[in-house]
Amino acid sequence: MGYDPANPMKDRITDIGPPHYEQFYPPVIKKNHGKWLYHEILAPGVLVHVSETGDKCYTVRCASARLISTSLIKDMCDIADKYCDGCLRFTTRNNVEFMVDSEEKVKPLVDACNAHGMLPVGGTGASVSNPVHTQGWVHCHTPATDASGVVKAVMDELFDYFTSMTLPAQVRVALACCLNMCGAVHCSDIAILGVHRKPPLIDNDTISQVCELPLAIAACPLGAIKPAKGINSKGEEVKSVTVNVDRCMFCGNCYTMCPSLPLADPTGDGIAILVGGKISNSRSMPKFSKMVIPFLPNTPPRWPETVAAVKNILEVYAKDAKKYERVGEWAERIGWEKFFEKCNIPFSDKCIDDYRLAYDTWRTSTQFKFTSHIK
Amino acid sequence: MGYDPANPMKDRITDIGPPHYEQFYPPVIKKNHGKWLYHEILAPGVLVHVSETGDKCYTVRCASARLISTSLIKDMCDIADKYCDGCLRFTTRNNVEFMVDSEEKVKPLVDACNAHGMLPVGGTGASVSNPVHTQGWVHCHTPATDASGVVKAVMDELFDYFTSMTLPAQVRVALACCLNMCGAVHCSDIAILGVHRKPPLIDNDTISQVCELPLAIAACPLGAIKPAKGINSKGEEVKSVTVNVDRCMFCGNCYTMCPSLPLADPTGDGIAILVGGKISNSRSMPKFSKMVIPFLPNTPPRWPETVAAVKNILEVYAKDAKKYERVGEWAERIGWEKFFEKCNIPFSDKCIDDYRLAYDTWRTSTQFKFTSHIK
Amino acid sequence: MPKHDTPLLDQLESGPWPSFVSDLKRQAEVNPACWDILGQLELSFVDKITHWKHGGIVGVFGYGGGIVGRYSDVPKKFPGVAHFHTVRLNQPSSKFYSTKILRQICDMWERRGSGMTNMHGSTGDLVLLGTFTEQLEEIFYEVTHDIGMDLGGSGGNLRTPSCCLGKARCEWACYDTAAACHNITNTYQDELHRPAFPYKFKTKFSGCPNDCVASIARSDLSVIGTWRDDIRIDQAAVKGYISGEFAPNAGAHAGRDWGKFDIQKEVIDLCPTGCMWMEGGELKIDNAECTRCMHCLNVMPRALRPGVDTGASILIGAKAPILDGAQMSTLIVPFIKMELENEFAEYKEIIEKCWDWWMEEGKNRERIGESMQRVGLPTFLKVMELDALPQHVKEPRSNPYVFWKEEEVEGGFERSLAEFRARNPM
Amino acid sequence: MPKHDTPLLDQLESGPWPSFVSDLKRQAEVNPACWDILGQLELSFVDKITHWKHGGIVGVFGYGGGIVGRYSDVPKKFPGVAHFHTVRLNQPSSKFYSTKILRQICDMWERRGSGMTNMHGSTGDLVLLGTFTEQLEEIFYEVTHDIGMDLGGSGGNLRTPSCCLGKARCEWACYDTAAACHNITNTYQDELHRPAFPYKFKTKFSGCPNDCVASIARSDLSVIGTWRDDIRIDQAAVKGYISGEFAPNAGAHAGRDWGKFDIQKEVIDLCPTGCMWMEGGELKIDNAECTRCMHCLNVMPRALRPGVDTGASILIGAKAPILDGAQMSTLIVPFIKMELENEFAEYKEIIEKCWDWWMEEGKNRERIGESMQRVGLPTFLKVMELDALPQHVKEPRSNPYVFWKEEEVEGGFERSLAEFRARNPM
Ligand code: SRM
Ligand code: SRM
Ligand code: SRM
Ligand code: SRM
Ligand code: SF4
Ligand code: SF4
Ligand code: SF4
Ligand code: SF4
Ligand code: SF4
Ligand code: SF4
Ligand code: SF4
Ligand code: SF4
Repeated sequence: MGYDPANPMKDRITDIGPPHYEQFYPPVIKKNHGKWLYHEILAPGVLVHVSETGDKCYTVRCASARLISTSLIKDMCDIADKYCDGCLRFTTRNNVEFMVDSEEKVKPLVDACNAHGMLPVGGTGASVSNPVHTQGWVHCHTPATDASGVVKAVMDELFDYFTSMTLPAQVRVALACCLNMCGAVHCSDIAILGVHRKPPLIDNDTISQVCELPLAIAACPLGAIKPAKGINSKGEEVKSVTVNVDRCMFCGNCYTMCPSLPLADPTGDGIAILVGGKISNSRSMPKFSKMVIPFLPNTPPRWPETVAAVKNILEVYAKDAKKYERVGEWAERIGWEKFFEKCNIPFSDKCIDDYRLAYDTWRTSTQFKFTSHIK
Repeated sequence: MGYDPANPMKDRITDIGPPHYEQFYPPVIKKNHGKWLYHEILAPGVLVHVSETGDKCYTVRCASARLISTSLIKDMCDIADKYCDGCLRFTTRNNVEFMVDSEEKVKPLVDACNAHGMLPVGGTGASVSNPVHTQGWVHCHTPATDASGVVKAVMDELFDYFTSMTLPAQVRVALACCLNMCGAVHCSDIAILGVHRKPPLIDNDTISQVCELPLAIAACPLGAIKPAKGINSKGEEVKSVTVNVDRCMFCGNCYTMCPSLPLADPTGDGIAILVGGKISNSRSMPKFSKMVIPFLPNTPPRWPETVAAVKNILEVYAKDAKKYERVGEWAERIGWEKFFEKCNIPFSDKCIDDYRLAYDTWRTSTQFKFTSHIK
Repeated sequence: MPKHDTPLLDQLESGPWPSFVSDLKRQAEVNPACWDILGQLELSFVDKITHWKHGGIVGVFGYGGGIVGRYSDVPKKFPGVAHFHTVRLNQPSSKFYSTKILRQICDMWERRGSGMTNMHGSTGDLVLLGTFTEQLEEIFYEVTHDIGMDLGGSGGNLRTPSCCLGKARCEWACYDTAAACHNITNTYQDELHRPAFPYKFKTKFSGCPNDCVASIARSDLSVIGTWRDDIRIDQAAVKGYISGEFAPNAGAHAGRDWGKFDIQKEVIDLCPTGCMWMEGGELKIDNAECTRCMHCLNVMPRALRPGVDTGASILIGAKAPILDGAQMSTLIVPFIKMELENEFAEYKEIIEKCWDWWMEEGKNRERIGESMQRVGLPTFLKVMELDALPQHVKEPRSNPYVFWKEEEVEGGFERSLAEFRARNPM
Repeated sequence: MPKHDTPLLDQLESGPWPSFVSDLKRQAEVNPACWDILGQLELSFVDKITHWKHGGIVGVFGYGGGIVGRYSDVPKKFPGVAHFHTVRLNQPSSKFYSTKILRQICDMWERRGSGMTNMHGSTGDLVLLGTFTEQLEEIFYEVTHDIGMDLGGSGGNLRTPSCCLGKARCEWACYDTAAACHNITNTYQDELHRPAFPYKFKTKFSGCPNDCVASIARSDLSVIGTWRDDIRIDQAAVKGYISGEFAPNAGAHAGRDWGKFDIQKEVIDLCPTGCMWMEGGELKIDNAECTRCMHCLNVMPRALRPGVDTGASILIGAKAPILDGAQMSTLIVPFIKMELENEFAEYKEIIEKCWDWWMEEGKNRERIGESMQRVGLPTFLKVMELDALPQHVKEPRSNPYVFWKEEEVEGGFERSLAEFRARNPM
């Protein structure tokens, strides 16, 4: 009975894969699978999907911090048991969704969510839905900032945009705590990115033991790392590397390959803001996010500079953009020079691409708008 | 009197620069310099510019082969003396322009041009003006095709588009006889480009004498050329190079640096067609031409394949594009897949970029049109 | 374990957004290790730096992934998180759950882990956050035997596939994303559990070009639903939108007064191809010009529906910026059928071709998108045995640098110097 | 020299476009060398290959350029073109001529050259095509003494500048392109005649964004007229266009019936910034949003004119594809004044800054645009002592790879391992 360390292979089960999804479908979903005709958003966070059978599926969407406890999951289960035949789901943006099959079941369900206190209803339509984010200081070894803390601070401030649908279009906010960008930062309307700004510190006390030096050297996309002798704290000469700091772009790939080359630093690390990315193919093709603020300091617990920067961009956009226009579509229509002017963001040369495909971003035209930037 | 070889420095004059332009202005131009209010195209090749003084300048534009004789220039002078107070000019596209200051002087001038036989009137407005072109076999050492011959063959066929204004917009045709692209090929509505397709032939009989091998090696952008021993026709071993033919893209830069590395070849050389470039900033930003036909053979004296390809593209465009739409603007509006379909041009993988900025041209979207290309 | 002072974190208990700090404190009553999570995180807030050590290779017997090892660099202070390994459980398609299975997972995790989770990880796994090495086999045993789940991916292998809602609850699904995700995940259990690839490989299934699982940005092989016939139009419903009977965009903009719905401004003028117009009170679409961007369907879901000849477009190569900059997936196969009937055979032929080539040609830690860039798109298409199509690119090349192959050039590359010089003396 | 059979070339004597073959035959009566031009060209038509040898360095004393040496590889067959050097004469601004000077040039060229020319070369020179080495000094003497002209550029130097018509005959000229071209050409005679640069350097002057001298595509330093105040509108003339009194686009489309002029469709909807609208029968422009693309002025020249605070935008770096692919010039200085009064001082400061840096940093045969790409735009802007502006780019960077400088980062790059490990033990 149970796992036997003495005999690990005993009736071992492997490669069964995920459980079959269908067993988890609420009855109304199972019955109307593939038969849906249209949907409507009845209120922020409340959707109805109408089937050709005439059946309806009402969905109530609630925010979650994503970093959640089993106790909170059990609370969700209690609600699902009470109102939703014991079924629930999570969205691709980490919201939780409760589904019922008739209108009168909606209000009690919504009330229960609101009553809970940790399950605000919203995130549909022209709103700011749940930010896709990452581990940060809660679990990862390479972060340049925290994840859950920054998201909490930002969403406390943007909360009304989660529970309403007043924006020109959906605004996808994402955070990644380092350039690895686990998640959606590279294609989000507003992205918060943890960035390092100091080259790797070379730990000569450990590097020759814990690192495959050739791998560390090969890891650098810019060839900034070269083999060299180093002196450890005992004063002994050891096989090590040097980093050409002028060629370093702080990507952190060397640290990923070699624990003795940490980049993280309390003052060097912080946050960059990127905007204008999108994923959907609706109207315009998918777009990458563009860097508009290269650095803001790490200021726990509430990162006021980052919160203010995100809110400012969101609200200038909300005022200025046309209906259906995503942040990136708006910026391209008015021109990026106007984006910086309207958002009152000083333009930094750091925002000018100087990497591999840079030339394609240079302005090879006389078409430009005169803005406050031009003295 | 005159140049004295015995004494070359005798009253030598240098660095006087070009003669002052003003002395060549027709009176009406001189008088109304900077005072022009507007212009009108009265007929193909006939313009009037109206000044705030009320004066008018009538311009008659005639084609020229650009490769022209002093006798023909003197004919132009005769016309200018007779009708234009001895003034004339050439345009940036190598047309010749005669100017008069009153309407009644226009018809006799036009008649004189037509009577001459080598001075067809046209090239204004929504026309095909004079193709910008280069030297070809008449004067250059690196051509992959001829220039004047191809242009003559193409323009004989497009002549009516020079003498009329029936196109959706101006169509700029250009030719360059090799990848050096002396001229406008990289930004023209329809471009004819001479291309080599065979790697340099290594002349071991001369290379060690006439070439700076290190320069030849350095000339290759792809590092395809490496130092190596070679055997000359006498069977002797000489300092030479090898070419990694798989890395060669036939740019010809090695030949520019080293006469012993010729690329030119009767069957290897030919013509590529590029389209959709523009220079003006009108409406859309300037655009590069895009390669749509990677190769057509050299078929003197009249290059029928090239003539047909150019005419086909021009006429499909003329039928399908909207008023004011340049070729590139049209292709982008309908989508390049539709361009190939409508022009009935088979799509070649050669038209897919695989050089330095290639990724930016890949289609990173589900937005596409179904065309005959998709089986 | 003792409670630590967390004055900084405590400030994150206020405010309307759900507080992970309050949640952690509550869970600490069940799993005291949470006090140490809070304690170490507080220390990171003070130091402005992570306190997790680099890497750590741990796992369960016979699997090369599914567990991410993690150790504290201050274990004495925070013994409860001295080990803090992540367990990635492969989520069910579209992340539907019964309360029964969730409760089983929770009970197990309270006994054997920190009690903290990510619902879900960015790739899509159900992430169990924080346990000790000695628990890993126990967890694996219980998960597979009692809960009926399995581990997800990590390392150089097929990562846990994921999908959007699809036909379960969306009218636009052009194929059954959940079925595809489930079938394919199970077909490739070995590729998922036993790293044999140069680097990670992700695949995500979206039912339509809205791409609700972000596959075009976040998967090496993106499967995005589309159709090749005509958009279905219900003209009566069109009138319903025009008259104001139906809310545009299904009410997605209800929070602000945007004025009366204007089909010209809000639909026809925003169509990227300009292929729509009104005629005699009816909405017309020139479907041959439509790029199926979804905008008009999004705005008028009751009036417009995808065609009936549905399938998916295959795009390849998305990834985050490390190392050459981020890539989105590139259109490689414009249209395939995605059917459970044939076990998604067309898809599997494509993914296996990718893997065969990439395992041969891909460099260590090179994503397939990077390999594609290195060899060039034309070469990759040859590998995939596909004809080059204008649909593969946004525009043709603007540089003239074509790499002709010897067999493509009349007479080949070999030339006689003697002949050349006979004609063209030096 | 004997006449050669030219059956292939003869086929180019028919057809409506002016025939250079007929022209050559006619000139052969004056300059028999033309028979050899025809003969060798016929041979190239037969062989499908050039018969000119590579290069050949010839020139006139004291100049490093202006002559392009050329020798036949079949001189015995065609002695008349055994030497066939090109002489580049620096054309006058905007290529206006008196018949007097043209006749002088022709007479000289019939005596001392082939009698064949290019009116003009792609860079802008008046190109005299084909003469012998021994003639070069004679030609130079006559040109400078009797004709009052000078040689243009070739080699690694300032190439012959050129310009559009400008104020001479165009209502849109925002500065005096002819004056600028002339003044600047004369100021830099030494840079033009004595190669001291890593590679060629071209500058071209267009009076407005229509760019009739193609400067954005074909010059290392492009000067393109623009304005920074408001477009001047004559509302009466606007009505004239609407009523059909005036032909749109000055009649440029008169050859086809495009239907009645529609200001909405033909002007307002084609404005790239959408900054125009009709209001009470009047055309309105939000000039702050206008990017001065010229379209509306082009279509309604009688109604719309550039503002009165005019000058030029400076763009840098255009070139043909060798080696990294073609480049267009990049906007570097959004607006400068271009005035003869101060001898175009602002322009000269810019071009000299470019040269000083490029002569230092530029590699052999590296155009300044390539140098810019190599060092990156931000670095180039520092060199030019310019603030980075959003106008310099179409869009901000999408990759996160910022090269921070040590002085920009609090605490600099030097860190103490001991301190680090005290906080974060290994
Ligand atoms: C539930 C979810 C799918 C899932 O399997 O979990 C989902 C569900 C729906 N999406 Fe989505 N989308 C979901 C993530 C996404 C994503 C992915 C992401 O955000 O990471 C995208 C791409 C985002 C982007 O473009 O950057 C996405 C882009 C869309 C769009 C395109 C919007 C646009 O104009 O660009 C639509 C169409 C619309 O909203 O009109 C759409 C429409 C819908 C519809 C209306 C589809 C339907 O008929 O039911 C669903 C309700 C929309 C709503 O919430 O207002 N969904 N949708 C995801 C909810 C996330 C959340 O909790 O907020
Ligand atoms: C004479 C010339 C300037 C010169 O100094 O020689 C000239 C003269 C005029 N150009 Fe030009 N352009 C001249 C070369 C160019 C070039 C350069 C080139 O072709 O290499 C361009 C850029 C071409 C491109 O964009 O690829 C050029 C793009 C324009 C445009 C923009 C058209 C567009 O919509 O893109 C206009 C505006 C228009 O035509 O409405 C324009 C307008 C004009 C006007 C109407 C300006 C005026 O008010 O007088 C002149 C008569 C136009 C006509 O010919 O119909 N001119 N024009 C050149 C005549 C060349 C020829 O013989 O055909
Ligand atoms: C847990 C998770 C973030 C999260 O909070 O959800 C995660 C966490 C890590 N990712 Fe990730 N990635 C996670 C989804 C992603 C995604 C998003 C996605 O899959 O949709 C991406 C961007 C898409 C992509 O794959 O490019 C992503 C791009 C990376 C990269 C950059 C890869 C690249 O080619 O650019 C790295 C670096 C690496 O692989 O060495 C990385 C590396 C890592 C490592 C293993 C750190 C490292 O240097 O080895 C992180 C472990 C953190 C920890 O200790 O828990 N992670 N990573 C996500 C996986 C959970 C799950 O299985 O569901
Ligand atoms: C004569 C002319 C073509 C014509 O028929 O008009 C010409 C002819 C030559 N060009 Fe050019 N270029 C001529 C204008 C151009 C232009 C157009 C322009 O200046 O507006 C360009 C494109 C713009 C540019 O500069 O990039 C041009 C780009 C080149 C290049 C490529 C340079 C590059 O950086 O990509 C080369 C190759 C080289 O420099 O080695 C080149 C090289 C040459 C050489 C010297 C051949 C060589 O390999 O050295 C040609 C001599 C041909 C001959 O024997 O007569 N020529 N060349 C043009 C000069 C006449 C004049 O002075 O007015
Ligand atoms: S983004 Fe970076 S720091 Fe954050 S979880 Fe991913 S790898 Fe770790
Ligand atoms: S951080 Fe990146 S760029 Fe810097 S040394 Fe490491 S690998 Fe190279
Ligand atoms: S394009 Fe090439 S072949 Fe033609 S003139 Fe220029 S350099 Fe010579
Ligand atoms: S032609 Fe170009 S690519 Fe080929 S060897 Fe010569 S320089 Fe290299
Ligand atoms: S991707 Fe399409 S099918 Fe899937 S949930 Fe989103 S809208 Fe529906
Ligand atoms: S799907 Fe997009 S492209 Fe097709 S008709 Fe609708 S809006 Fe136009
Ligand atoms: S560039 Fe502008 S100013 Fe110069 S001729 Fe052309 S239209 Fe006139
Ligand atoms: S110049 Fe161009 S941008 Fe400005 S108003 Fe006219 S059309 Fe619009």
